[in-house]
Amino acid sequence: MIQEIKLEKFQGPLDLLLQLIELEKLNITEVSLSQLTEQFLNFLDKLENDRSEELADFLVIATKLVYLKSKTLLPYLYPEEDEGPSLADQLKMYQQYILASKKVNILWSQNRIAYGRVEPPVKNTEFVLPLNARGEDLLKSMQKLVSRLRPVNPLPKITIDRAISVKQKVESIWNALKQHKKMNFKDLLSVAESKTEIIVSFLALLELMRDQKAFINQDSAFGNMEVNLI
Amino acid sequence: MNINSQLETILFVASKPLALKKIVKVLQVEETAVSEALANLCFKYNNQESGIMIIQNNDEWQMVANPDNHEAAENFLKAEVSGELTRPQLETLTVVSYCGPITRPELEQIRGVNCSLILRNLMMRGLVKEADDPSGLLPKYEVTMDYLRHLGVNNLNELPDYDKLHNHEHVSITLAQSSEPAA
Amino acid sequence: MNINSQLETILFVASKPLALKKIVKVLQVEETAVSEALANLCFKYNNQESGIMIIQNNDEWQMVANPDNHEAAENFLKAEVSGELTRPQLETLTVVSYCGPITRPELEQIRGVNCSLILRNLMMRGLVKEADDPSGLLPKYEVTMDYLRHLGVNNLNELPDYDKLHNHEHVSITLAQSSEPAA
Repeated sequence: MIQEIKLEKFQGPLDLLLQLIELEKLNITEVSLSQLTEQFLNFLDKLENDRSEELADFLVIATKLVYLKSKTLLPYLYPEEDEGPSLADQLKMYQQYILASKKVNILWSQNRIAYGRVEPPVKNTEFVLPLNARGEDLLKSMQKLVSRLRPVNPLPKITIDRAISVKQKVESIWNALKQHKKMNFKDLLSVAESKTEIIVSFLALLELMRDQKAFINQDSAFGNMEVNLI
Repeated sequence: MNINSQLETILFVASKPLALKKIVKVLQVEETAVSEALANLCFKYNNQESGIMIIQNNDEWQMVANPDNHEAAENFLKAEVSGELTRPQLETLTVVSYCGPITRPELEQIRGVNCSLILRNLMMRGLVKEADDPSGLLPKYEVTMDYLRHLGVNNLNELPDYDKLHNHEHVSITLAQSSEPAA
Repeated sequence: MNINSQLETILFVASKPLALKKIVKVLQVEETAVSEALANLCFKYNNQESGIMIIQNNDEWQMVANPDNHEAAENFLKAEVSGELTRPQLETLTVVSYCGPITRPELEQIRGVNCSLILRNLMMRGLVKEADDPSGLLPKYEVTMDYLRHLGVNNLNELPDYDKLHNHEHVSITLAQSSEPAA
Protein backbone atom coordinates (compact mmCIF):
# COMPACT_ATOMS: atom_id res chain seq x y z
CA MET A 1 0.00 0.00 0.00
CA ILE A 2 1.40 3.36 -0.97
CA GLN A 3 -0.64 5.34 1.48
CA GLU A 4 -2.73 4.45 4.44
CA ILE A 5 -6.49 4.98 4.23
CA LYS A 6 -7.78 6.18 7.55
CA LEU A 7 -10.76 4.49 9.09
CA GLU A 8 -12.78 7.67 9.34
CA LYS A 9 -12.13 8.57 5.71
CA PHE A 10 -14.50 6.08 4.17
CA GLN A 11 -18.19 5.55 4.61
CA GLY A 12 -18.96 2.02 3.66
CA PRO A 13 -17.43 -0.99 1.98
CA LEU A 14 -18.02 0.31 -1.55
CA ASP A 15 -16.48 3.65 -0.68
CA LEU A 16 -13.47 1.87 0.80
CA LEU A 17 -13.08 -0.22 -2.36
CA LEU A 18 -13.29 2.87 -4.55
CA GLN A 19 -10.59 4.56 -2.50
CA LEU A 20 -8.37 1.49 -2.64
CA ILE A 21 -8.84 1.37 -6.44
CA GLU A 22 -7.88 5.03 -6.72
CA LEU A 23 -4.86 4.64 -4.45
CA GLU A 24 -3.53 1.77 -6.50
CA LYS A 25 -4.49 3.51 -9.74
CA LEU A 26 -6.40 0.49 -10.94
CA ASN A 27 -9.40 0.19 -13.22
CA ILE A 28 -12.57 -1.25 -11.82
CA THR A 29 -12.37 -4.84 -13.01
CA GLU A 30 -12.93 -8.15 -11.29
CA VAL A 31 -9.23 -8.95 -11.46
CA SER A 32 -8.10 -5.70 -9.86
CA LEU A 33 -10.77 -6.02 -7.19
CA SER A 34 -9.59 -9.49 -6.30
CA GLN A 35 -6.12 -8.01 -5.85
CA LEU A 36 -7.52 -5.74 -3.18
CA THR A 37 -9.07 -8.55 -1.14
CA GLU A 38 -6.39 -8.71 1.49
CA GLN A 39 -6.18 -4.96 1.93
CA PHE A 40 -9.93 -4.90 2.31
CA LEU A 41 -9.91 -7.72 4.86
CA ASN A 42 -7.31 -5.84 6.90
CA PHE A 43 -9.91 -3.20 7.55
CA LEU A 44 -12.36 -5.73 8.99
CA ASP A 45 -10.35 -6.09 12.17
CA LYS A 46 -10.02 -2.33 12.58
CA LEU A 47 -13.75 -1.97 12.04
CA GLU A 48 -14.48 -4.51 14.69
CA ASN A 49 -12.98 -2.23 17.26
CA ASP A 50 -14.30 1.14 16.18
CA ARG A 51 -17.27 0.74 13.90
CA SER A 52 -18.61 -2.67 14.78
CA GLU A 53 -22.16 -1.72 13.84
CA GLU A 54 -21.07 -1.51 10.21
CA LEU A 55 -19.31 -4.86 10.20
CA ALA A 56 -22.20 -6.70 8.58
CA ASP A 57 -22.15 -4.41 5.52
CA PHE A 58 -18.42 -4.95 5.10
CA LEU A 59 -18.75 -8.71 5.47
CA VAL A 60 -21.21 -8.83 2.57
CA ILE A 61 -18.65 -7.22 0.28
CA ALA A 62 -15.81 -9.20 1.87
CA THR A 63 -17.50 -12.45 0.88
CA LYS A 64 -17.87 -11.20 -2.68
CA LEU A 65 -14.18 -10.31 -2.75
CA VAL A 66 -13.20 -13.65 -1.29
CA TYR A 67 -15.29 -15.29 -3.98
CA LEU A 68 -13.53 -13.24 -6.68
CA LYS A 69 -10.17 -14.01 -5.15
CA SER A 70 -10.80 -17.72 -5.00
CA LYS A 71 -12.08 -17.56 -8.56
CA THR A 72 -8.83 -16.01 -9.76
CA LEU A 73 -6.78 -18.43 -7.67
CA LEU A 74 -8.64 -21.50 -8.79
CA PRO A 75 -10.36 -20.57 -12.07
CA TYR A 76 -10.95 -24.19 -13.08
CA LEU A 77 -13.41 -24.56 -10.23
CA TYR A 78 -15.64 -21.83 -11.58
CA PRO A 79 -17.22 -22.63 -14.94
CA GLU A 80 -18.24 -19.63 -17.03
CA GLU A 81 -21.78 -18.75 -16.24
CA ASP A 82 -23.94 -15.71 -16.09
CA GLU A 83 -24.03 -14.60 -12.49
CA GLY A 84 -25.79 -11.26 -12.93
CA PRO A 85 -24.09 -7.98 -12.18
CA SER A 86 -20.64 -8.45 -10.80
CA LEU A 87 -19.06 -6.65 -7.91
CA ALA A 88 -17.16 -4.58 -10.50
CA ASP A 89 -20.46 -3.53 -12.09
CA GLN A 90 -21.90 -2.67 -8.70
CA LEU A 91 -18.89 -0.58 -7.85
CA LYS A 92 -18.91 1.26 -11.19
CA MET A 93 -22.54 2.13 -10.65
CA TYR A 94 -21.84 3.31 -7.11
CA GLN A 95 -19.03 5.47 -8.46
CA GLN A 96 -21.42 7.17 -10.88
CA TYR A 97 -23.79 8.11 -8.06
CA ILE A 98 -20.86 9.47 -6.07
CA LEU A 99 -19.90 11.66 -9.02
CA ALA A 100 -23.52 12.77 -9.36
CA SER A 101 -23.68 13.56 -5.64
CA LYS A 102 -20.88 16.07 -6.12
CA LYS A 103 -22.92 17.87 -8.77
CA VAL A 104 -25.98 17.74 -6.54
CA ASN A 105 -23.93 19.27 -3.75
CA ILE A 106 -22.98 22.19 -6.01
CA LEU A 107 -26.66 22.84 -6.75
CA TRP A 108 -27.48 22.52 -3.06
CA SER A 109 -24.74 24.88 -1.88
CA GLN A 110 -25.71 27.66 -4.28
CA ASN A 111 -28.67 28.51 -2.05
CA ARG A 112 -30.55 29.19 -5.25
CA ILE A 113 -33.85 28.55 -3.50
CA ALA A 114 -37.23 28.59 -5.20
CA TYR A 115 -39.46 30.20 -2.61
CA GLY A 116 -43.09 29.36 -2.17
CA ARG A 117 -45.59 31.92 -0.99
CA VAL A 118 -47.69 31.87 2.13
CA GLU A 119 -51.38 32.46 1.66
CA PRO A 120 -52.83 34.18 4.72
CA PRO A 121 -54.71 31.39 6.51
CA VAL A 122 -58.47 31.13 6.29
CA LYS A 123 -59.74 30.80 9.82
CA ASN A 124 -62.92 28.92 10.47
CA THR A 125 -65.41 31.27 12.06
CA GLU A 126 -66.20 28.57 14.55
CA PHE A 127 -64.37 25.47 15.67
CA VAL A 128 -64.93 22.41 13.49
CA LEU A 129 -64.10 19.03 15.01
CA PRO A 130 -62.61 16.85 12.26
CA LEU A 131 -64.74 13.73 11.86
CA ASN A 132 -61.83 11.42 12.54
CA ALA A 133 -60.30 13.18 15.55
CA ARG A 134 -62.47 11.89 18.37
CA GLY A 135 -61.17 10.39 21.58
CA GLU A 136 -61.20 6.83 20.28
CA ASP A 137 -59.33 7.92 17.13
CA LEU A 138 -56.61 9.45 19.28
CA LEU A 139 -56.42 6.31 21.39
CA LYS A 140 -56.07 4.01 18.37
CA SER A 141 -53.50 6.27 16.77
CA MET A 142 -51.47 6.48 19.96
CA GLN A 143 -51.57 2.71 20.47
CA LYS A 144 -50.33 2.20 16.93
CA LEU A 145 -47.55 4.70 17.45
CA VAL A 146 -46.44 3.15 20.73
CA SER A 147 -46.22 -0.31 19.18
CA ARG A 148 -44.29 1.12 16.23
CA LEU A 149 -41.83 2.70 18.63
CA ARG A 150 -41.16 -0.54 20.47
CA PRO A 151 -37.38 -0.75 20.65
CA VAL A 152 -35.94 -3.34 18.29
CA ASN A 153 -34.26 -6.23 20.00
CA PRO A 154 -30.60 -5.33 20.25
CA LEU A 155 -29.84 -8.43 18.22
CA PRO A 156 -27.02 -7.05 16.05
CA LYS A 157 -24.98 -6.06 19.09
CA ILE A 158 -25.14 -9.51 20.56
CA THR A 159 -24.06 -11.14 17.30
CA ILE A 160 -21.15 -8.79 16.95
CA ASP A 161 -20.09 -9.27 20.55
CA ARG A 162 -19.79 -12.96 19.90
CA ALA A 163 -18.17 -12.58 16.53
CA ILE A 164 -14.57 -13.54 16.33
CA SER A 165 -12.08 -11.54 14.34
CA VAL A 166 -10.37 -13.01 11.31
CA LYS A 167 -7.10 -12.70 13.13
CA GLN A 168 -8.38 -14.68 16.12
CA LYS A 169 -9.83 -17.28 13.83
CA VAL A 170 -6.58 -17.62 11.89
CA GLU A 171 -4.84 -18.25 15.17
CA SER A 172 -7.33 -20.78 16.43
CA ILE A 173 -7.37 -22.72 13.14
CA TRP A 174 -3.58 -22.55 12.97
CA ASN A 175 -3.28 -23.89 16.53
CA ALA A 176 -5.74 -26.66 15.83
CA LEU A 177 -3.89 -27.56 12.63
CA LYS A 178 -0.56 -27.67 14.36
CA GLN A 179 -2.04 -30.12 16.79
CA HIS A 180 -3.95 -32.35 14.35
CA LYS A 181 -1.93 -31.82 11.10
CA LYS A 182 -5.07 -32.56 9.14
CA MET A 183 -8.64 -31.51 9.78
CA ASN A 184 -12.05 -31.57 8.18
CA PHE A 185 -13.33 -28.07 7.34
CA LYS A 186 -16.75 -29.10 8.63
CA ASP A 187 -15.25 -29.78 12.04
CA LEU A 188 -13.71 -26.33 12.02
CA LEU A 189 -17.16 -24.90 11.40
CA SER A 190 -18.86 -27.02 14.03
CA VAL A 191 -17.92 -24.52 16.72
CA ALA A 192 -19.23 -21.59 14.66
CA GLU A 193 -22.16 -19.93 16.38
CA SER A 194 -23.33 -17.71 13.55
CA LYS A 195 -23.21 -17.14 9.83
CA THR A 196 -20.71 -14.39 10.46
CA GLU A 197 -18.40 -16.79 12.16
CA ILE A 198 -18.66 -19.24 9.26
CA ILE A 199 -17.65 -16.47 6.87
CA VAL A 200 -14.86 -15.44 9.19
CA SER A 201 -13.64 -19.06 9.34
CA PHE A 202 -13.58 -19.27 5.57
CA LEU A 203 -11.69 -15.99 5.32
CA ALA A 204 -9.25 -17.20 7.94
CA LEU A 205 -8.69 -20.37 5.99
CA LEU A 206 -7.97 -18.35 2.85
CA GLU A 207 -5.48 -16.30 4.81
CA LEU A 208 -3.70 -19.45 5.96
CA MET A 209 -3.57 -20.63 2.37
CA ARG A 210 -2.24 -17.29 1.24
CA ASP A 211 0.46 -17.44 3.89
CA GLN A 212 1.22 -20.97 2.72
CA LYS A 213 0.50 -22.42 6.11
CA ALA A 214 -2.26 -24.69 4.91
CA PHE A 215 -3.57 -26.34 1.78
CA ILE A 216 -6.88 -27.92 1.03
CA ASN A 217 -7.91 -31.17 -0.58
CA GLN A 218 -11.36 -31.66 -1.93
CA ASP A 219 -12.10 -34.83 -3.83
CA SER A 220 -15.33 -33.67 -5.46
CA ALA A 221 -17.48 -30.59 -5.83
CA PHE A 222 -19.29 -29.94 -2.54
CA GLY A 223 -17.27 -32.81 -1.10
CA ASN A 224 -15.42 -32.72 2.16
CA MET A 225 -12.68 -30.14 2.40
CA GLU A 226 -9.63 -31.51 4.09
CA VAL A 227 -7.41 -28.87 5.60
CA ASN A 228 -3.74 -29.85 5.79
CA LEU A 229 -0.82 -28.33 7.60
CA ILE A 230 2.05 -27.38 5.29
CA MET B 1 -31.30 41.59 -14.47
CA ASN B 2 -34.82 41.05 -15.67
CA ILE B 3 -37.14 43.56 -13.96
CA ASN B 4 -40.36 41.93 -15.14
CA SER B 5 -39.29 38.60 -13.73
CA GLN B 6 -38.13 40.03 -10.40
CA LEU B 7 -41.27 42.08 -10.03
CA GLU B 8 -43.37 39.00 -10.69
CA THR B 9 -41.41 37.12 -8.03
CA ILE B 10 -41.75 39.72 -5.30
CA LEU B 11 -45.48 40.25 -5.89
CA PHE B 12 -45.86 36.48 -5.75
CA VAL B 13 -44.00 35.90 -2.49
CA ALA B 14 -45.15 39.08 -0.70
CA SER B 15 -48.79 37.91 -0.42
CA LYS B 16 -49.83 41.44 0.48
CA PRO B 17 -50.16 44.86 -1.20
CA LEU B 18 -46.81 46.45 -2.03
CA ALA B 19 -46.30 50.19 -2.34
CA LEU B 20 -44.64 51.34 -5.55
CA LYS B 21 -41.89 53.01 -3.49
CA LYS B 22 -41.15 49.76 -1.70
CA ILE B 23 -40.83 47.93 -5.02
CA VAL B 24 -38.51 50.63 -6.35
CA LYS B 25 -36.37 50.29 -3.26
CA VAL B 26 -36.15 46.50 -3.41
CA LEU B 27 -35.45 46.27 -7.13
CA GLN B 28 -33.12 49.29 -7.06
CA VAL B 29 -34.25 50.64 -10.41
CA GLU B 30 -35.93 53.83 -11.62
CA GLU B 31 -39.56 54.33 -10.73
CA THR B 32 -40.44 54.64 -14.43
CA ALA B 33 -38.91 51.23 -15.09
CA VAL B 34 -41.01 49.71 -12.29
CA SER B 35 -44.18 51.37 -13.59
CA GLU B 36 -43.46 50.00 -17.02
CA ALA B 37 -42.86 46.53 -15.64
CA LEU B 38 -46.11 46.73 -13.64
CA ALA B 39 -47.97 47.65 -16.83
CA ASN B 40 -46.39 44.66 -18.60
CA LEU B 41 -47.40 42.37 -15.76
CA CYS B 42 -51.00 43.66 -15.78
CA PHE B 43 -51.13 43.03 -19.49
CA LYS B 44 -49.83 39.50 -18.98
CA TYR B 45 -52.16 38.56 -16.14
CA ASN B 46 -55.28 40.62 -16.26
CA ASN B 47 -57.47 38.64 -18.61
CA GLN B 48 -60.36 36.33 -17.90
CA GLU B 49 -58.44 33.12 -18.58
CA SER B 50 -55.83 33.88 -15.97
CA GLY B 51 -55.99 32.27 -12.52
CA ILE B 52 -53.92 35.09 -11.07
CA MET B 53 -54.60 38.85 -11.26
CA ILE B 54 -52.61 41.99 -10.53
CA ILE B 55 -54.70 44.57 -8.68
CA GLN B 56 -53.89 48.18 -7.97
CA ASN B 57 -55.18 50.28 -5.12
CA ASN B 58 -53.87 53.82 -5.42
CA ASP B 59 -50.11 53.28 -5.36
CA GLU B 60 -50.24 49.77 -3.93
CA TRP B 61 -49.98 46.61 -5.99
CA GLN B 62 -50.89 43.04 -5.17
CA MET B 63 -51.00 39.65 -6.85
CA VAL B 64 -54.26 37.86 -6.06
CA ALA B 65 -56.31 34.90 -7.20
CA ASN B 66 -58.81 35.58 -9.99
CA PRO B 67 -62.06 36.47 -8.19
CA ASP B 68 -63.99 34.42 -10.78
CA ASN B 69 -62.37 31.36 -9.23
CA HIS B 70 -63.06 32.35 -5.65
CA GLU B 71 -65.42 29.45 -5.18
CA ALA B 72 -62.80 26.88 -6.16
CA ALA B 73 -60.20 28.63 -4.02
CA GLU B 74 -62.50 28.81 -1.03
CA ASN B 75 -63.58 25.20 -1.34
CA PHE B 76 -59.97 24.23 -1.38
CA LEU B 77 -58.94 26.36 1.58
CA LYS B 78 -61.98 25.32 3.61
CA ALA B 79 -61.30 21.66 3.00
CA GLU B 80 -57.81 22.29 4.32
CA VAL B 81 -59.15 23.44 7.67
CA SER B 82 -62.35 21.48 8.10
CA GLY B 83 -62.12 18.12 6.35
CA GLU B 84 -60.97 14.84 7.83
CA LEU B 85 -57.41 14.72 9.11
CA THR B 86 -54.85 12.85 7.06
CA ARG B 87 -53.12 9.98 8.80
CA PRO B 88 -49.95 12.02 9.50
CA GLN B 89 -52.07 14.91 10.79
CA LEU B 90 -54.02 12.63 13.12
CA GLU B 91 -50.82 11.07 14.42
CA THR B 92 -49.31 14.49 15.08
CA LEU B 93 -52.43 15.63 16.89
CA THR B 94 -52.30 12.41 18.90
CA VAL B 95 -48.72 12.98 20.00
CA VAL B 96 -49.48 16.57 20.94
CA SER B 97 -52.52 15.38 22.92
CA TYR B 98 -50.85 12.60 24.86
CA CYS B 99 -47.33 14.03 25.13
CA GLY B 100 -47.92 17.79 25.04
CA PRO B 101 -46.79 20.40 25.75
CA ILE B 102 -44.04 19.28 23.42
CA THR B 103 -41.41 20.98 21.26
CA ARG B 104 -41.23 20.43 17.52
CA PRO B 105 -37.87 18.57 17.70
CA GLU B 106 -39.35 16.20 20.31
CA LEU B 107 -42.43 15.67 18.20
CA GLU B 108 -40.28 14.96 15.15
CA GLN B 109 -38.08 12.60 17.11
CA ILE B 110 -41.14 10.59 18.11
CA ARG B 111 -42.71 10.56 14.67
CA GLY B 112 -39.43 10.28 12.75
CA VAL B 113 -40.49 12.84 10.16
CA ASN B 114 -40.52 16.59 9.72
CA CYS B 115 -43.75 18.06 11.10
CA SER B 116 -43.61 21.79 10.30
CA LEU B 117 -46.35 21.86 7.63
CA ILE B 118 -48.62 19.59 9.64
CA LEU B 119 -48.27 21.69 12.79
CA ARG B 120 -49.15 24.77 10.79
CA ASN B 121 -52.28 23.11 9.50
CA LEU B 122 -53.33 21.87 12.95
CA MET B 123 -52.88 25.39 14.32
CA MET B 124 -54.90 26.85 11.45
CA ARG B 125 -57.68 24.42 12.34
CA GLY B 126 -57.59 25.59 15.92
CA LEU B 127 -56.71 22.11 17.21
CA VAL B 128 -53.21 22.95 18.40
CA LYS B 129 -51.60 26.10 19.76
CA GLU B 130 -48.31 27.27 21.12
CA ALA B 131 -48.22 26.77 24.88
CA ASP B 132 -47.70 29.72 27.17
CA ASP B 133 -44.28 28.84 28.38
CA PRO B 134 -42.01 31.84 28.79
CA SER B 135 -39.21 29.70 30.22
CA GLY B 136 -38.56 27.52 27.18
CA LEU B 137 -36.17 28.47 24.43
CA LEU B 138 -38.16 26.45 21.92
CA PRO B 139 -41.90 26.89 21.56
CA LYS B 140 -43.98 24.04 22.92
CA TYR B 141 -47.22 22.88 21.40
CA GLU B 142 -50.40 21.70 23.09
CA VAL B 143 -53.99 21.04 22.11
CA THR B 144 -56.51 23.87 22.43
CA MET B 145 -59.34 24.16 24.94
CA ASP B 146 -61.76 24.25 22.00
CA TYR B 147 -60.58 20.85 20.91
CA LEU B 148 -60.74 19.37 24.41
CA ARG B 149 -64.24 20.73 24.89
CA HIS B 150 -65.38 19.15 21.63
CA LEU B 151 -63.90 15.86 22.76
CA GLY B 152 -66.09 16.20 25.83
CA VAL B 153 -63.23 16.29 28.30
CA ASN B 154 -62.15 19.02 30.67
CA ASN B 155 -58.59 17.98 31.01
CA LEU B 156 -56.01 16.03 29.01
CA ASN B 157 -55.80 13.33 31.65
CA GLU B 158 -59.39 12.39 30.85
CA LEU B 159 -58.27 11.14 27.42
CA PRO B 160 -58.64 7.36 27.10
CA ASP B 161 -55.75 5.51 28.79
CA TYR B 162 -53.99 8.81 29.35
CA ASP B 163 -51.95 7.65 32.35
CA LYS B 164 -50.67 4.61 30.50
CA LEU B 165 -49.87 6.42 27.26
CA HIS B 166 -48.76 9.80 28.56
CA ASN B 167 -45.33 8.72 29.71
CA HIS B 168 -45.10 5.50 27.77
CA GLU B 169 -41.69 3.92 28.03
CA HIS B 170 -41.39 3.44 24.23
CA VAL B 171 -41.87 7.17 23.80
CA SER B 172 -39.29 8.11 26.40
CA ILE B 173 -36.77 5.67 24.94
CA THR B 174 -37.30 7.20 21.50
CA LEU B 175 -36.84 10.68 22.89
CA ALA B 176 -33.66 9.66 24.67
CA GLN B 177 -32.15 8.55 21.37
CA SER B 178 -32.31 12.05 19.93
CA SER B 179 -28.73 12.86 20.79
CA GLU B 180 -27.35 10.01 18.71
CA PRO B 181 -24.90 11.18 16.08
CA ALA B 182 -26.37 11.62 12.66
CA ALA B 183 -25.47 8.72 10.44
CA MET C 1 -65.36 26.58 -16.41
CA ASN C 2 -61.75 27.11 -17.36
CA ILE C 3 -59.60 24.37 -15.88
CA ASN C 4 -56.30 26.08 -16.65
CA SER C 5 -57.40 29.18 -14.83
CA GLN C 6 -58.81 27.32 -11.83
CA LEU C 7 -55.72 25.18 -11.56
CA GLU C 8 -53.58 28.32 -11.62
CA THR C 9 -55.68 29.78 -8.79
CA ILE C 10 -55.51 26.64 -6.65
CA LEU C 11 -51.75 26.31 -7.01
CA PHE C 12 -51.42 30.01 -6.20
CA VAL C 13 -53.45 29.92 -2.98
CA ALA C 14 -52.27 26.48 -1.84
CA SER C 15 -48.87 27.70 -0.63
CA LYS C 16 -47.65 24.11 -0.52
CA PRO C 17 -47.13 21.04 -2.70
CA LEU C 18 -50.35 19.51 -3.98
CA ALA C 19 -50.80 15.89 -4.98
CA LEU C 20 -52.35 15.33 -8.40
CA LYS C 21 -55.16 13.36 -6.76
CA LYS C 22 -55.93 16.25 -4.48
CA ILE C 23 -56.17 18.66 -7.43
CA VAL C 24 -58.47 16.25 -9.24
CA LYS C 25 -60.70 16.15 -6.17
CA VAL C 26 -60.80 19.91 -5.74
CA LEU C 27 -61.45 20.71 -9.40
CA GLN C 28 -63.79 17.73 -9.84
CA VAL C 29 -62.60 16.92 -13.33
CA GLU C 30 -60.92 13.95 -14.97
CA GLU C 31 -57.31 13.24 -14.05
CA THR C 32 -56.30 13.46 -17.72
CA ALA C 33 -57.76 16.96 -17.93
CA VAL C 34 -55.74 18.02 -14.88
CA SER C 35 -52.57 16.52 -16.26
CA GLU C 36 -53.11 18.37 -19.50
CA ALA C 37 -53.75 21.64 -17.67
CA LEU C 38 -50.60 21.11 -15.60
CA ALA C 39 -48.59 20.64 -18.78
CA ASN C 40 -50.08 23.86 -20.19
CA LEU C 41 -49.20 25.73 -17.03
CA CYS C 42 -45.60 24.45 -17.08
CA PHE C 43 -45.31 25.57 -20.68
CA LYS C 44 -46.66 28.99 -19.75
CA TYR C 45 -44.43 29.55 -16.71
CA ASN C 46 -41.29 27.53 -16.94
CA ASN C 47 -38.93 29.79 -18.85
CA GLN C 48 -36.05 31.88 -17.63
CA GLU C 49 -37.88 35.20 -17.91
CA SER C 50 -40.73 34.10 -15.67
CA GLY C 51 -40.86 35.20 -12.04
CA ILE C 52 -43.00 32.19 -11.14
CA MET C 53 -42.29 28.51 -11.80
CA ILE C 54 -44.30 25.32 -11.62
CA ILE C 55 -42.28 22.53 -10.07
CA GLN C 56 -43.04 18.84 -10.00
CA ASN C 57 -41.90 16.11 -7.63
CA ASN C 58 -43.24 12.78 -8.88
CA ASP C 59 -47.00 13.29 -8.45
CA GLU C 60 -46.82 16.52 -6.48
CA TRP C 61 -46.98 20.06 -7.85
CA GLN C 62 -46.20 23.47 -6.43
CA MET C 63 -46.12 27.05 -7.66
CA VAL C 64 -42.90 28.74 -6.54
CA ALA C 65 -40.77 31.78 -7.29
CA ASN C 66 -38.00 31.62 -9.88
CA PRO C 67 -34.88 30.57 -7.92
CA ASP C 68 -32.82 33.06 -9.94
CA ASN C 69 -34.72 35.78 -8.08
CA HIS C 70 -34.13 34.32 -4.62
CA GLU C 71 -32.36 37.45 -3.42
CA ALA C 72 -35.26 39.72 -4.33
CA ALA C 73 -37.67 37.28 -2.67
CA GLU C 74 -35.64 37.34 0.52
CA ASN C 75 -36.67 40.96 1.03
CA PHE C 76 -40.12 39.67 1.84
CA LEU C 77 -39.50 36.25 3.32
CA LYS C 78 -37.18 34.95 5.95
CA ALA C 79 -34.27 33.55 3.98
CA GLU C 80 -34.23 29.76 4.13
CA VAL C 81 -30.78 28.36 4.75
CA SER C 82 -29.91 25.13 3.04
CA GLY C 83 -27.29 24.13 5.59
CA GLU C 84 -24.52 21.72 4.76
CA LEU C 85 -25.15 18.13 3.86
CA THR C 86 -22.85 15.45 5.25
CA ARG C 87 -21.42 12.96 2.79
CA PRO C 88 -23.78 10.14 3.79
CA GLN C 89 -26.74 12.52 3.57
CA LEU C 90 -25.63 13.74 0.18
CA GLU C 91 -24.99 10.27 -1.14
CA THR C 92 -28.36 8.98 0.07
CA LEU C 93 -30.21 12.01 -1.27
CA THR C 94 -28.53 11.55 -4.64
CA VAL C 95 -29.57 7.92 -4.97
CA VAL C 96 -33.12 8.72 -3.81
CA SER C 97 -33.24 11.67 -6.26
CA TYR C 98 -32.22 9.59 -9.26
CA CYS C 99 -33.87 6.28 -8.36
CA GLY C 100 -36.84 7.24 -6.18
CA PRO C 101 -39.38 6.18 -5.21
CA ILE C 102 -37.11 3.47 -3.91
CA THR C 103 -37.34 0.91 -1.10
CA ARG C 104 -34.76 0.72 1.66
CA PRO C 105 -33.31 -2.63 0.53
CA GLU C 106 -32.90 -1.21 -2.98
CA LEU C 107 -31.14 1.86 -1.65
CA GLU C 108 -28.90 -0.30 0.52
CA GLN C 109 -28.08 -2.52 -2.41
CA ILE C 110 -26.76 0.50 -4.31
CA ARG C 111 -24.93 2.13 -1.40
CA GLY C 112 -23.68 -1.10 0.14
CA VAL C 113 -24.50 0.08 3.66
CA ASN C 114 -27.42 -0.02 6.04
CA CYS C 115 -29.49 3.13 5.51
CA SER C 116 -32.11 3.09 8.28
CA LEU C 117 -30.52 5.81 10.41
CA ILE C 118 -29.67 8.09 7.53
CA LEU C 119 -33.18 7.79 6.08
CA ARG C 120 -34.70 8.73 9.42
CA ASN C 121 -32.30 11.63 9.68
CA LEU C 122 -33.27 12.91 6.20
CA MET C 123 -36.98 12.47 6.92
CA MET C 124 -36.70 14.52 10.08
CA ARG C 125 -34.92 17.18 8.09
CA GLY C 126 -37.83 17.17 5.65
CA LEU C 127 -35.68 16.25 2.65
CA VAL C 128 -36.97 12.71 2.16
CA LYS C 129 -40.43 11.27 2.73
CA GLU C 130 -42.31 8.05 2.37
CA ALA C 131 -44.00 7.96 -1.02
CA ASP C 132 -47.74 7.57 -1.05
CA ASP C 133 -47.83 4.07 -2.48
CA PRO C 134 -50.45 1.82 -0.94
CA SER C 135 -49.63 -1.04 -3.30
CA GLY C 136 -46.16 -1.74 -2.03
CA LEU C 137 -45.42 -4.08 0.81
CA LEU C 138 -42.30 -2.13 1.66
CA PRO C 139 -42.39 1.65 2.06
CA LYS C 140 -40.79 3.56 -0.78
CA TYR C 141 -38.86 6.74 -0.26
CA GLU C 142 -38.66 9.85 -2.39
CA VAL C 143 -37.21 13.33 -2.02
CA THR C 144 -39.48 16.18 -0.91
CA MET C 145 -40.55 19.31 -2.69
CA ASP C 146 -38.51 21.31 -0.15
CA TYR C 147 -35.42 19.51 -1.39
CA LEU C 148 -36.28 20.36 -4.99
CA ARG C 149 -36.87 23.99 -4.05
CA HIS C 150 -33.47 24.18 -2.38
CA LEU C 151 -31.76 22.72 -5.43
CA GLY C 152 -33.60 25.25 -7.58
CA VAL C 153 -34.71 22.65 -10.14
CA ASN C 154 -38.23 22.36 -11.54
CA ASN C 155 -38.15 18.63 -11.85
CA LEU C 156 -35.81 15.81 -10.87
CA ASN C 157 -35.24 15.08 -14.54
CA GLU C 158 -33.32 18.38 -14.75
CA LEU C 159 -30.57 16.89 -12.57
CA PRO C 160 -27.27 16.27 -14.35
CA ASP C 161 -27.18 12.95 -16.24
CA TYR C 162 -30.68 12.14 -15.02
CA ASP C 163 -31.66 9.82 -17.86
CA LYS C 164 -28.47 7.84 -17.60
CA LEU C 165 -28.58 7.44 -13.83
CA HIS C 166 -32.33 7.11 -13.52
CA ASN C 167 -32.45 4.18 -15.92
CA HIS C 168 -29.05 2.85 -15.07
CA GLU C 169 -28.42 -0.45 -16.84
CA HIS C 170 -27.34 -2.13 -13.64
CA VAL C 171 -29.86 -0.57 -11.29
CA SER C 172 -32.73 -2.74 -12.41
CA ILE C 173 -30.67 -5.91 -12.25
CA THR C 174 -29.10 -4.93 -8.96
CA LEU C 175 -32.47 -4.09 -7.55
CA ALA C 176 -33.89 -7.38 -8.76
CA GLN C 177 -31.05 -9.03 -6.90
CA SER C 178 -31.83 -7.18 -3.70
CA SER C 179 -35.34 -8.59 -3.60
CA GLU C 180 -34.03 -12.13 -3.65
CA PRO C 181 -33.86 -13.80 -0.27
CA ALA C 182 -30.70 -12.91 1.57
CA ALA C 183 -27.86 -15.22 0.60
